[in-house]
Amino acid sequence: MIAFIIRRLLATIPVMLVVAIFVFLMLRLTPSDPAAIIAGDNATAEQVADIRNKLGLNEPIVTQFFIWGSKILRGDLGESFFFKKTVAELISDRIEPTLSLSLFTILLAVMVAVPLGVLAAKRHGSIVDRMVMGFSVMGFSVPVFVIGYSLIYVFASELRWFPTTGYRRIHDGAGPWAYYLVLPTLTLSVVYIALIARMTRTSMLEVLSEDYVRTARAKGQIERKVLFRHALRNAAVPIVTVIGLGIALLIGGVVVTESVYSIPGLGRLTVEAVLARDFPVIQAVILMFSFVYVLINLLVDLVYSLLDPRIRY
Amino acid sequence: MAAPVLEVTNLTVAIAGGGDRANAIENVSLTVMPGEIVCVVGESGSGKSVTSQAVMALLPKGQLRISGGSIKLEGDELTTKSQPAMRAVRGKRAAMVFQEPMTALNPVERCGDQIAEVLEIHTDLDAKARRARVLDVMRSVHLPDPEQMAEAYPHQLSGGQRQRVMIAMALVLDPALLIADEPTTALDVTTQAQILKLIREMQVRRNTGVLFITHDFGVVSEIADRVVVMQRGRIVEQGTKAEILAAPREAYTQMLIAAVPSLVPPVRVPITSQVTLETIKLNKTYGGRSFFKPSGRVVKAATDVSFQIRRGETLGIVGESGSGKSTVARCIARLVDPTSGRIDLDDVDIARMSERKLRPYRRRVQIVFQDPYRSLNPRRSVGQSIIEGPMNFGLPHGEAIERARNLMGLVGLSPDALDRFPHQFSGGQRQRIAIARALAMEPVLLIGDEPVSALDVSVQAQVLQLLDSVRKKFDLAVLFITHDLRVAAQICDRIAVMQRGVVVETGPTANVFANPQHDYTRALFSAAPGQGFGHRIGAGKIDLVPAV
Amino acid sequence: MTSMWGSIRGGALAAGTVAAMAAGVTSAQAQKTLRVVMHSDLKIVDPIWTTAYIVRNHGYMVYDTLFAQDANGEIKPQMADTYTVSDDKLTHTITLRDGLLWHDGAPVTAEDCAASIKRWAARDSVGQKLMSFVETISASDAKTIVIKLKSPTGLVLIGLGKPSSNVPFMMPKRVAETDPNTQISDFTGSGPFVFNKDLWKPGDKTVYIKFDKYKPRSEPASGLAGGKVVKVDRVEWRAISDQQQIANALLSGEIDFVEQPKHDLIPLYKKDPNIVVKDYNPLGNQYVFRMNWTQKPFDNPKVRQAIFYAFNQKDFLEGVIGNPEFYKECKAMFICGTSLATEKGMEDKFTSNFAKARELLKEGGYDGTPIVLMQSTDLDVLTNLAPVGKSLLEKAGFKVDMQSMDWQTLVGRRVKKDAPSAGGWNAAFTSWVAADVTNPISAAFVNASCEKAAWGWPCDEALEKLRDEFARATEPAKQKEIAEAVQVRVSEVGTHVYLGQWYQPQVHRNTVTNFITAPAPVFWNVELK
Amino acid sequence: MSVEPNIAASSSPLTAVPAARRQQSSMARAFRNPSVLIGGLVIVIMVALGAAAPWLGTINPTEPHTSGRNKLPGSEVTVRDDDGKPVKIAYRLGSDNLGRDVYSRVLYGARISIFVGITVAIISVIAGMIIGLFSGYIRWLDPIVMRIMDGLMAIPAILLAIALVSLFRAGIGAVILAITIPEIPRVVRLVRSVVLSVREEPYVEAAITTGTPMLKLLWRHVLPNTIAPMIVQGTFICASAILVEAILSFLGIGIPPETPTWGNVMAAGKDVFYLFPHNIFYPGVMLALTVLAVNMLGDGLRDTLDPKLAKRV
Repeated sequence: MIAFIIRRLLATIPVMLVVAIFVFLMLRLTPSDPAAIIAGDNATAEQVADIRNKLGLNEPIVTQFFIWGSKILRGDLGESFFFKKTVAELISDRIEPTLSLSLFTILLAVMVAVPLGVLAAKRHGSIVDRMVMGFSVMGFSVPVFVIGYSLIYVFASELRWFPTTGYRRIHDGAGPWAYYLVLPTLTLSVVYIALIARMTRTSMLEVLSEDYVRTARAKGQIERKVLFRHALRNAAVPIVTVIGLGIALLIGGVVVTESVYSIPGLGRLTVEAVLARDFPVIQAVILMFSFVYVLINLLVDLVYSLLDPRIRY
Repeated sequence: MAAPVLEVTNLTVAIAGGGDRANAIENVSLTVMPGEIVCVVGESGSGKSVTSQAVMALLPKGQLRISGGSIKLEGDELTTKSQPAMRAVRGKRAAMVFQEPMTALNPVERCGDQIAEVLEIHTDLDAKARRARVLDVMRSVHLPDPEQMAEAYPHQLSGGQRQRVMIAMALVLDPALLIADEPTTALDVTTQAQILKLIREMQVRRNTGVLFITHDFGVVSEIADRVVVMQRGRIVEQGTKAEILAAPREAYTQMLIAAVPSLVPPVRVPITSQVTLETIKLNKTYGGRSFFKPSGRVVKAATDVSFQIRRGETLGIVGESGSGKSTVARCIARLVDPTSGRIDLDDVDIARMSERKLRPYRRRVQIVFQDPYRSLNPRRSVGQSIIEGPMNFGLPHGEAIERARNLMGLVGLSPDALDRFPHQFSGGQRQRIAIARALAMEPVLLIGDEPVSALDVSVQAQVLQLLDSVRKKFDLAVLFITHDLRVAAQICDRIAVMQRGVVVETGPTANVFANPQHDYTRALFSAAPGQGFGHRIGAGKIDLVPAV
Repeated sequence: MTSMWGSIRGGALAAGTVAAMAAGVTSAQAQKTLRVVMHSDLKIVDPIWTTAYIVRNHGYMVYDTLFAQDANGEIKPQMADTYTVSDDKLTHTITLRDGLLWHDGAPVTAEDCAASIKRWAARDSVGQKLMSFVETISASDAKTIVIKLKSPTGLVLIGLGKPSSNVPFMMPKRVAETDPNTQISDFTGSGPFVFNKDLWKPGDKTVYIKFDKYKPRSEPASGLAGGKVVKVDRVEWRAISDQQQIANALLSGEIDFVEQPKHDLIPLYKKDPNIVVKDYNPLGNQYVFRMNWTQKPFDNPKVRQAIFYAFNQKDFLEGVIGNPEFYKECKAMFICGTSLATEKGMEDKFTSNFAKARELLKEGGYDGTPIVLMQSTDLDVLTNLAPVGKSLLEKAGFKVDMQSMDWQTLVGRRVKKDAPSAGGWNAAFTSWVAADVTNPISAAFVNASCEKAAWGWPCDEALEKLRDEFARATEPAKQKEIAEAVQVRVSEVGTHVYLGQWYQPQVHRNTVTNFITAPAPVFWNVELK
Repeated sequence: MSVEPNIAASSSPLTAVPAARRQQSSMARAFRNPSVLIGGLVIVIMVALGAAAPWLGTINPTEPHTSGRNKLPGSEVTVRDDDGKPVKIAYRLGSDNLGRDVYSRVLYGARISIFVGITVAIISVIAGMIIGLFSGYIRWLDPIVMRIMDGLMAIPAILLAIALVSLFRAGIGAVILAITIPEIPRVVRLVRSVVLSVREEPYVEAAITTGTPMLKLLWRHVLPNTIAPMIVQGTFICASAILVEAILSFLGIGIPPETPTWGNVMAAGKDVFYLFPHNIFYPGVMLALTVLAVNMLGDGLRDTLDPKLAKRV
């Protein structure tokens, strides 16, 4: 197992290398010039050139890449072009809200979606199934921000049950922290409930036609246990896959949700960094998200082996 | 006379929404007495499995439903029982063993727990008592080291062991009726023999009534007390084993029995023509490390395989699953690249040739695959499939069509059928088309990779005869891969027996069958069910019938 | 867990929960915190290095100035105790007040201030002009700053009392000696608030703590001048970018004050009796259309002049601001309501006289090549200018290629002198705080010094000569006369086209009182109930 | 495992129906599926609305009317045309903050949104298909291509899109490119998995032994198997592209705001949502309906064309 983890971690190297090269080239080959932006409104051409020099943007691209790469390898993410802070500081400031929101969302989504999916599969073709599937397609189809605004309109603005915007850090108290996350979590989880419920249903339907489910019935097992003891565990691998995928996809929704609710998380940091052409921040954030994606994949693989004894590493 | 365990009367199962026919089975009546094994035998689509599922009330919901008749288990009517009431019957009074032990066992649960589950459902035993009963029943089905086996997951067991677990699970509560649905079909012949013996033993010891579903007359002759023959959802004929096998009354039964090849090979003249194919120390290993896949385990699929095939000769490679026989065939067809060794085709070594250089030689080796449903591109007409090869080698379209028409006639199909698509043909017809496609290339070597294994026994005989006749007509060298000793006995001039990638014995078919040298060969032959049963192919009872 | 849910449910029942909860948090700390949403997030913290208004506002929190403009537009001493000018008008002497301290406890010295003036002058346009008159700036003792001039100028006070970007903020010498082209990394000031670097979370909030040892002047606060008495413990700038969300937060009491509410939302605010809508910056702002002199077709004065005829101010003001309460058409370049305001040279312009514009285009030889008009899409008060402009330009016979981009891209692109097809540009809109453009020196767009001029690079010797004269003029009447000449010259050569004044009201909850009317939002004197 | 013999012996009468028969009539059956019918119908209506926009009583959707800003639905204003003559404008669905007619913008918006969706779907499917076919078939190419695809997949799609759009000049081309690039690796993986399974099919091996050259082989025997999953995948990509386009516009980094797209109409209206909800409501409904329809179409097609696809998200 340990050997597997080490091997998998090693296997992330080429993936991360591709990510690094791609992101680096993408930033360097675009027409935008951070130096001009940094130099400000009334800067002269010499000032811009000077800043370019200081940022190392005049070096050949390959040199720039290696300088950056070797710093990354030493754990140095560099310093933001704009904020007078290191990238590591910026990220660590922003990580808590994003993590909280993502965690809440995944928890809620799994807790709601898996039972829904099982129910739909059990009542395949019934009105319940149709409703779950209908909700699921709707969940995919309504943009996150429309859901967000609707929720704010109803629950924050009209009913005044929840705050409209903002975020409270957990060390200011778990109560406010959770309270402020209710609406964003609901907003973001709709699409994941849709995704996971749908996958649960599909996977369950497939498993329910398997021979061992027939065997279980042939033993005289009651239907509930057939569903949960035999079917769900076997159906779990694709469900876990989609949850893992969901976590990876979450960041897209997080960007929008954080904008709608003014949550100072990584999603907004990225958008701001992109708008400001803050190369070190963009590179670091994208690299970090990619690494998280790879790690989640690894984690998902490990969970597979817990769920399915046939999978051994 | 004791009361029957199972009494099925005029059972009819309707297919929802119709289909080819309104009912999956119609007016089926049969009985199983205590301590009796009743074999239900029939080809695919005969309704034999539906009968067994109906008894257990396990018919697929919404697709099939009982529309008439009665099923009585120990005098207790089942068709009117609710599902909860049926749950009390299933597993306790009637149990079932399925065909595929890998998929019939829950892959994520330990074997012991799966057996114990039956006890959990139907008894009040505590965990300890359950455990004792589980080990007990596991011991009784001769599972080695039951303590360890109980902790194992299904995938850690061999196919035979898994089927023993299934049987243990079925028998743990001593049901009155055991339904075995093709329980040995997925197993190798040596394992099959052991399982059949086990079922016999358990059944005798516990006086269980067994309803045994099978398509294999060898198995029937081995195990049955009475035989029920089914065709297209109806019972054709039933009687004692002796009556049915020795003196079938109905033409269909007669045909079925006649189509079973004999295990006794006919006498064949040794062939001494020139050597078409010679393999020398052919090796194929799979896996191994690479940069992207650092964990590869090395599997030796074929080791030092050497043999010759002469013009007009059929060499059979027999062996159980995993013996490497298909790997050898695929190496020779260059569908996989051999790891080392020579493949001399008319004295040219094609083993390591690049794809470009190989191209002219491709046409000389053609292959017919096992699965008739997958060996033709479903989106292309039969004609397009046949002419593709010749046209690849420059034959003009018109001539290629002409050749295809001739070949269609030769394989017993109407030349006008060239425009049709594969789905419009039956399995046997598709194998004929596949043979025509191979012949269109004018090969010198024809490889048959289990070409009749997926076919019903009646069709199988026809295809075998066709293969034999084209061998003669075109003076082909034929490499015939099979796991079926009966088929091998009838069609091969010489056979090579493979075990775990190694050829353990080669020789003229008659010699090998009569006087096997290697231990494995002997074990293999003695395991074949129904030793004395069967007929010679081409013994005159069946003719090639143009089927279109 | 139980208590958490309990509190949420309980809160859900009571109206105005959020305010209650927030109040709970603050009262626990027994502090008065003013929660503010500024027009943007604070990312850069060097007010000398950038002209960004948010950084200027940050500067007013953290730093102090030698002089400051009061409510009547007059320059008053702030850190300065006394200010004397020698009879030959060449030696200016400033002494510092007693008891001024840096946030780290060290006393403010004249050396600190001299270094700060030099750094500011290296970046600021007025400062640069001023430095062309200056011989030396030095500290004669710990409290006395001496500025020696080569020739007399009125720019010393105009510069040191400059109310808006760049404001000559005073910094400790060690900070002020930072290269003007590099951002500072030490944020010690002597202003009424201390910048808490640890609590600064770009994208979330910026926190200022009251500086207990600040010595305010004794006179009452007036404009940016007077006593900077801090009456709250803490000011938090919250970063919320979405105007709808800002509105929600203010209405529900999560925040107290909004610097730049969207004009379209003012009716929403006005409906709520707890909200005060008021403009604390009476001069307002001025919209500007800037042409690129270095590229066809705006290298031709006729074509530039055509714009004055094609445009009318109302369409722009109405298109962006909408509510006439918050805009004013004004043909005076140096802002209506100031001493230099005049309509001279502009009488027949801003009338959307398309026929006249077409005629001028023809004379100017415009060949129909589309002009690249840059539109910034992420600044509310600018976004709508370009579509309106495009519509008017097309009616005047221009072909327009409107290219949309975010503000940062626009800022990056507008300094490029390349051909429009190669990543350059022809025209763009922007807005100035009126206080920045009230005279020909500080109005950066009147600078016509070719290469050295601001983006657009107008090049006109006559104009430069006028500006020079203005810098030397010390009499108001003379200054007015020169300013009129400048405006007439601009109407002829077309350095830029100004599009009227608009006002940015602030909104706050009625618990906030005594907010100061000034060209920049400042948070001393504010009381929080 | 020992499954060699008796493939056909898995003996329910229903499974005996040859797989190929289903394939032949699948297109015809697809059009009888209610999801396909309803989804298709809505899409046809949307396309028709977009195409017929000029004849449906619309006015120039980009022309500002500064005196008609932020009008509620049903308002009428009088503006002056180029020659100074008064003209009446009826804002059926209200106007935005530049006095542009929301009704016209929403109808014209259908054009852009659907165009973006379909274009992204076609480009990513075709590009993914070509890469996937060769990657799946040519063994030495596969690991290289897949590492690159893994790297691309690891970058969160929406961040990649945000970065690409804002770094290049904003425009419809950049948006399409930015949405397409993250979709390609997903298509490649799908195609590749189909290729890997199809290349094991005996009829493909038969074609190899009859000497069929690679390109012909891919074209004749492999490619057709990817068509059904690609049509299904294409519809899902189309739906997600329409959503992502709206999200990008919403974040203010999409197609230039002047261009009438549903996302742009919503972005223009999001700040005044409370006072003038029509800005979000009408385009939001149109967007959700369209995406819903495309998703329903995809679901229906998948159920009829490629039931196995449900497993892969």
